[in-house]
Amino acid sequence: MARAHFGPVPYAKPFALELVRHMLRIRRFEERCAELYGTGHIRGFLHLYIGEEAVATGALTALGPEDALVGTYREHGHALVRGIAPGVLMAEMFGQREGCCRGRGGSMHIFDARTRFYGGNAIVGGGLPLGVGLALADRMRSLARVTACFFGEGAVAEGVFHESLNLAALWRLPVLFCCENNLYAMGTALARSESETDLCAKARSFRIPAERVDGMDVVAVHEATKAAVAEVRAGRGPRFLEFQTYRFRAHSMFDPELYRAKAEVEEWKERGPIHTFTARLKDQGLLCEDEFLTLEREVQHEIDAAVAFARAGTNEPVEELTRDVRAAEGQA
Amino acid sequence: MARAHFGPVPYAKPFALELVRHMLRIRRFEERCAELYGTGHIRGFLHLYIGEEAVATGALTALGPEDALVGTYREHGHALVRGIAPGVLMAEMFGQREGCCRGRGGSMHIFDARTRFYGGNAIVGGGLPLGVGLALADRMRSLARVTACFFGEGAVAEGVFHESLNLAALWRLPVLFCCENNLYAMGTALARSESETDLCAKARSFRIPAERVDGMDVVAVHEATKAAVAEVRAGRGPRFLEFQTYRFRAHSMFDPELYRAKAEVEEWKERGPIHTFTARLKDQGLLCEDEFLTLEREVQHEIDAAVAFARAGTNEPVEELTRDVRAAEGQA
Amino acid sequence: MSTYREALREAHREALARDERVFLMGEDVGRYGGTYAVSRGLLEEFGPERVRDTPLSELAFVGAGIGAALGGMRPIVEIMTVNFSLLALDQIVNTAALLRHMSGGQFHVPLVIRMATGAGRQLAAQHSHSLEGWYAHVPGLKVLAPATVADARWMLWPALCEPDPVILFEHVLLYNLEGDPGSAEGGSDITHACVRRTGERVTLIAYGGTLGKSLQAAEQLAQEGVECEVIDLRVLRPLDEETLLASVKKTRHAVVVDEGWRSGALAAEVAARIAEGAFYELDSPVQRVCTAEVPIPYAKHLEEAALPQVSSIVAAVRAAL
Amino acid sequence: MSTYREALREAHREALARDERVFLMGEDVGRYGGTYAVSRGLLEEFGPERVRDTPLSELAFVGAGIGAALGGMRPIVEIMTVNFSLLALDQIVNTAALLRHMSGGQFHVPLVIRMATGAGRQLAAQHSHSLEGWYAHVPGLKVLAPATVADARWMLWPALCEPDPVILFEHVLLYNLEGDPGSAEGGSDITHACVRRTGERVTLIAYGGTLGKSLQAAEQLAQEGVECEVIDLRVLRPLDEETLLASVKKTRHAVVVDEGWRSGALAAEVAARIAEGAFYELDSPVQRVCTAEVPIPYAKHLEEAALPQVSSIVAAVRAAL
Ligand SMILES: Cc1ncc(C[n+]2csc(CCOP(=O)(O)OP(=O)(O)O)c2C)c(N)n1
Ligand SMILES: Cc1ncc(C[n+]2csc(CCOP(=O)(O)OP(=O)(O)O)c2C)c(N)n1
Ligand SMILES: [Mg+2]
Ligand SMILES: [Mg+2]
Repeated sequence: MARAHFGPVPYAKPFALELVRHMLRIRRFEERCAELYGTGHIRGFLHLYIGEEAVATGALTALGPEDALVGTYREHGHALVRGIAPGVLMAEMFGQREGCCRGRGGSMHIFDARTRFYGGNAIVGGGLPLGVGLALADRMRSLARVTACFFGEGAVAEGVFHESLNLAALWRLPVLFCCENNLYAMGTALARSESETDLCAKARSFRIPAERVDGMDVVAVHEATKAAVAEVRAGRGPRFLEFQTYRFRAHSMFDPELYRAKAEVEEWKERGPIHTFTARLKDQGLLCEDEFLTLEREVQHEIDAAVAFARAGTNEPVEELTRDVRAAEGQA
Repeated sequence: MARAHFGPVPYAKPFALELVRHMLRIRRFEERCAELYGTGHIRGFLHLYIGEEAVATGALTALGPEDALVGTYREHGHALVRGIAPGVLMAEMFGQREGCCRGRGGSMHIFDARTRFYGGNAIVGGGLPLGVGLALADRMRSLARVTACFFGEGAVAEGVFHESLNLAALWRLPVLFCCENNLYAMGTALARSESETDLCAKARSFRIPAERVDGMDVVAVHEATKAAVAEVRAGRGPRFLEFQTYRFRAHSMFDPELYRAKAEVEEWKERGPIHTFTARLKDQGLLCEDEFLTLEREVQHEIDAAVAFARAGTNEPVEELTRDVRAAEGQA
Repeated sequence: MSTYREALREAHREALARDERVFLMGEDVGRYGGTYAVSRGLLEEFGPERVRDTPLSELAFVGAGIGAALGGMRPIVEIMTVNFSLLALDQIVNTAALLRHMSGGQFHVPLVIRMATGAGRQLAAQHSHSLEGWYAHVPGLKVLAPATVADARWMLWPALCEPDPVILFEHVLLYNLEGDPGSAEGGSDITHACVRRTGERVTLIAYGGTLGKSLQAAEQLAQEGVECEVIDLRVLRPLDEETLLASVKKTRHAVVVDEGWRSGALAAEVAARIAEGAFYELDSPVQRVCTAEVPIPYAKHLEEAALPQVSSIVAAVRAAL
Repeated sequence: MSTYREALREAHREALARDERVFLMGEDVGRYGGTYAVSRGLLEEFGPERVRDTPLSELAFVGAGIGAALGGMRPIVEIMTVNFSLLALDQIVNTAALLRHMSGGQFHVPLVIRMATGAGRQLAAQHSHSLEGWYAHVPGLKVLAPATVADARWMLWPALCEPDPVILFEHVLLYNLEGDPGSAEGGSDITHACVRRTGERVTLIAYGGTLGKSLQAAEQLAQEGVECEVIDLRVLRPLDEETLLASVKKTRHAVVVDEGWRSGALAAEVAARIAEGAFYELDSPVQRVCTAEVPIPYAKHLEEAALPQVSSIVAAVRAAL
């Protein structure tokens, strides 16, 4: 387990609090999701991001609104930080017409055109070439935009990883590859799936500059991403970031977690991104307990409102089943 | 273009002459194939190995009869060195029942069970996981056999390369990866297909020991392969060899060669594996002109006989069309 | 009594114990215990060489299974679901299925590939495909679809005894099915379709995930006096045309139920065969009950509306009569 | 007059000149001039950004095409042949075809994928697939099969105007076909099948590589007084059922010709549709002339025996009557 070396938080209070709010919102949103799975309001596969909040939070806050995002099936956190309304997101998980995808997608397929959030992909590695293509389009259209493409360390073994990184590097495309290394792909530990477990070395074998980042430290994530985004935006080709992180919960709601020790999970929880960051802020005098409790309450209200919105949602009429398979006559 | 640094030939005369004979046999066999393509006796795709003879010759003579071989669609040379009779090979190219595959396969699909020659694969990279699987079987069966898996540098961009090398390295399987780097994949030069053109560096990124070898020098090929085979056979996991070579002819019979300069081809021809090797042998007094001419004549006769065998071949009866799709009743 | 899942596990245990050439390989078959818990406990029993976890690399580990089969082993390769098998199709179609023929009979590939298939668990568009029909299109493959606990228990061993590749589809909704595995020591027949219910009025043809719904529909129709003969295809390639035609010639009406999208699903082939082979005996057009031509949506009511249901089967039977 | 190849090239030239969002990407489309020489000269005319050679990585460059389409471009992705498209199927099926639906209509993928298909050039088992029927099974895709020089010339632009993915199949034996491209400024219709020859006695249905053989068979049969109506499907998904049924209801006999393997080829769907929609008008079972259930062998006489031929079409027509 990587050691924590938390330095001082270099941000002004408003931004620091924004980071806390993002992380808390993800945490509380997903805790609620787990409950709602228990009650049957959410179904299908549900992959929680709990424990990994610093990654989406630190990284996405380093992007501009014009940039694009490609995620995985573990993407609630990214969706929230990117600005998809919690209610709309929750309604999607409820399978309702008020959801961002009219209930078509569910937890694994969150999309949002307004924020250039391109999913939500349930095929491991499936988003990688998509990110390359989005970046190719930007390059051909001379737009100084960045595409941030997220994937787990498990995806690194897939052939599509190899093909995609090569294309991006060969064509010097503005993609930022963001590998969320939470050590396990379902039950398979990294060392049982890669002959070379140094993922940055793998990225460098495509001549892509790569950096390992403590994914439990939102500051480290944000700073590394900011620097990488600047490089990518300046046209210096793709960059690769490996965020070392950990998921505190099971892979999905069906996982008996036979493959890891409880003690390992507990050890990582000590480095939980929210409590360590808030502790630092308190140490630095950027946050007091009252402020934190207010924040907690606000987030709680937000989530309550999101759930209420979802509960009040409606079913897409079954007559609409076959809409949006292809464009309707005259539609673009 | 890599420079030639030919050292002295460290072999006794019989083996040295065997190497010449192998290379000459490939050359003359394929020259005849090209003619027979012109006359319509051979059809479909025909990929010539002319110029690359030192690779198959040097490498395959370093394998034992118990070892396995996986090739590509450019595999006549490998088939001949491995010991498939030229007549049976030619009959296959003629599409006749006397061919090694009863005329089912043709030039791109040569197979031979007796010599453990597993093809003959027309999907670029398609043989790589096959080689890994053969090696896995040997490991599980505790057989000290090596699987040599050949592929072009073009295959390196395919996802299956990445997945296969990782599996082989992760499981420390007895595979020898033999990359025939002839600089072009059809019309695509290496630098236009790989962000990292050092293929050994790519192999090393899987923690596979890798070595670059002058593929125009049969001695260098043989020595490097011998050493690598010993490592692999000893159970030290996979090895990767990059043979730098060049094809003197077009990619296939349909290629107008718009993508490379005549001068480049001529330059490489100066390093042709047959004339440079025979020159060295003559210099060292291991070969005289008369011996060479005798050898030429013998090979010529062999090829003539092969063509005669193929010409005398017969058609598989059309009633047999659907045999060998699956085992017949009771067949294994 | 056992579940379909336990029956599969028992079949694996039998095969691993019986033949040392047999091994199981796939993503998370070992330490995780199998995505659908089919292989839970087998790692402990047979060790990591024979219950082999693979990295996420469907194309290579399926190809390695082919190579291992060529090299003298009898691999069972688990692809987590048919959805991910698209990544491995090249090796399955271009190597496994063709090798015996291309090599003029010199080589063959005794490989079993298992995968989960189907929808019904709200897993949405990328996790709900039913592509059995694609595999059933490919010469060189044999394709099985166990729909009962007994078939889950007894199809694996004969599949492993085949000298050529066999694809085995397990519908995701069947794993918890309870039933009597019975006993069939040499393994069950993997050549024929099976009449699961006899009837005179109409032939209902189903497989895998749609068999249960078809039997339910038959039950319901029986209460109205409509006796359906229900055929479980079991073997999707090659199709057991004889059993199909014998039934249809008797009932003169046929309904094919298939979870594939309507256009070009296996049901099209079944319907075409019936229309060819029993043209003069048919009293009405063959009806097809298939999945709507839409990616499977997440929302429960939409997913249900997309898939064949008991009610749509009943309606099709009524339309056929 | 021009060849099918030149017509395709002209169609690309038109598209590249007309819309700067259009670009062509694939293996050896640039410097090599295209495997089938379709794009020869386009690199020189439009430059390497818009006529873009890719490494051998079918999955990623098809996926990149999808991404580029999402990003505002109008890519034409050439997959050398359908045989290699198996490596890219995951992106085509799981992303391109599903994205509009999964995203609730927020995103769509205006992408054209072209590929060569079919057998007949002695390229043997791995290079001779005809998998049009697989693609025609997938909701979200539109599938075209130009079988004439005019369609080669005029289908590309309307395909590029579709907001959703279009797959375009070019049969390898057509590239040298000569014909009149005609003129169709807005591009040709890509919705309907086309009656290529009218006749009263029997309906012959073909597409792509089998159209020519079907027309030859019709010619031969005409000399015996049997007038065939020959329909070119052109659009393989969605099928133009109306045109098919109108013809069959007139002729009361149908023969479907398809280079796919018999079991589960597109012909099965066509036959099933006809048997459903014209059951009471059919005077004999729909005949299917398909490829034998065997990997395509290299030897010429075996390859010919495996594929639909004029003689087998003629025989099927006779059997239908
Ligand atoms: C191609 C493919 N293979 C297998 C799966 C099943 N699966 C879903 S998530 C997962 C693990 C992925 O691990 P990783 O990439 O590390 O992401 P994480 O879940 O840890 O965030 C697997 C095997 C899949 N969805 N897609
Ligand atoms: C998967 C796949 N894509 C494309 C092709 C078409 N193709 C045949 S050979 C070839 C070039 C391969 O180059 P390389 O691997 O360097 O081998 P070489 O021909 O140079 O020996 C291509 C693109 C193919 N056969 N398979
Ligand atoms: Mg992970
Ligand atoms: Mg090459």
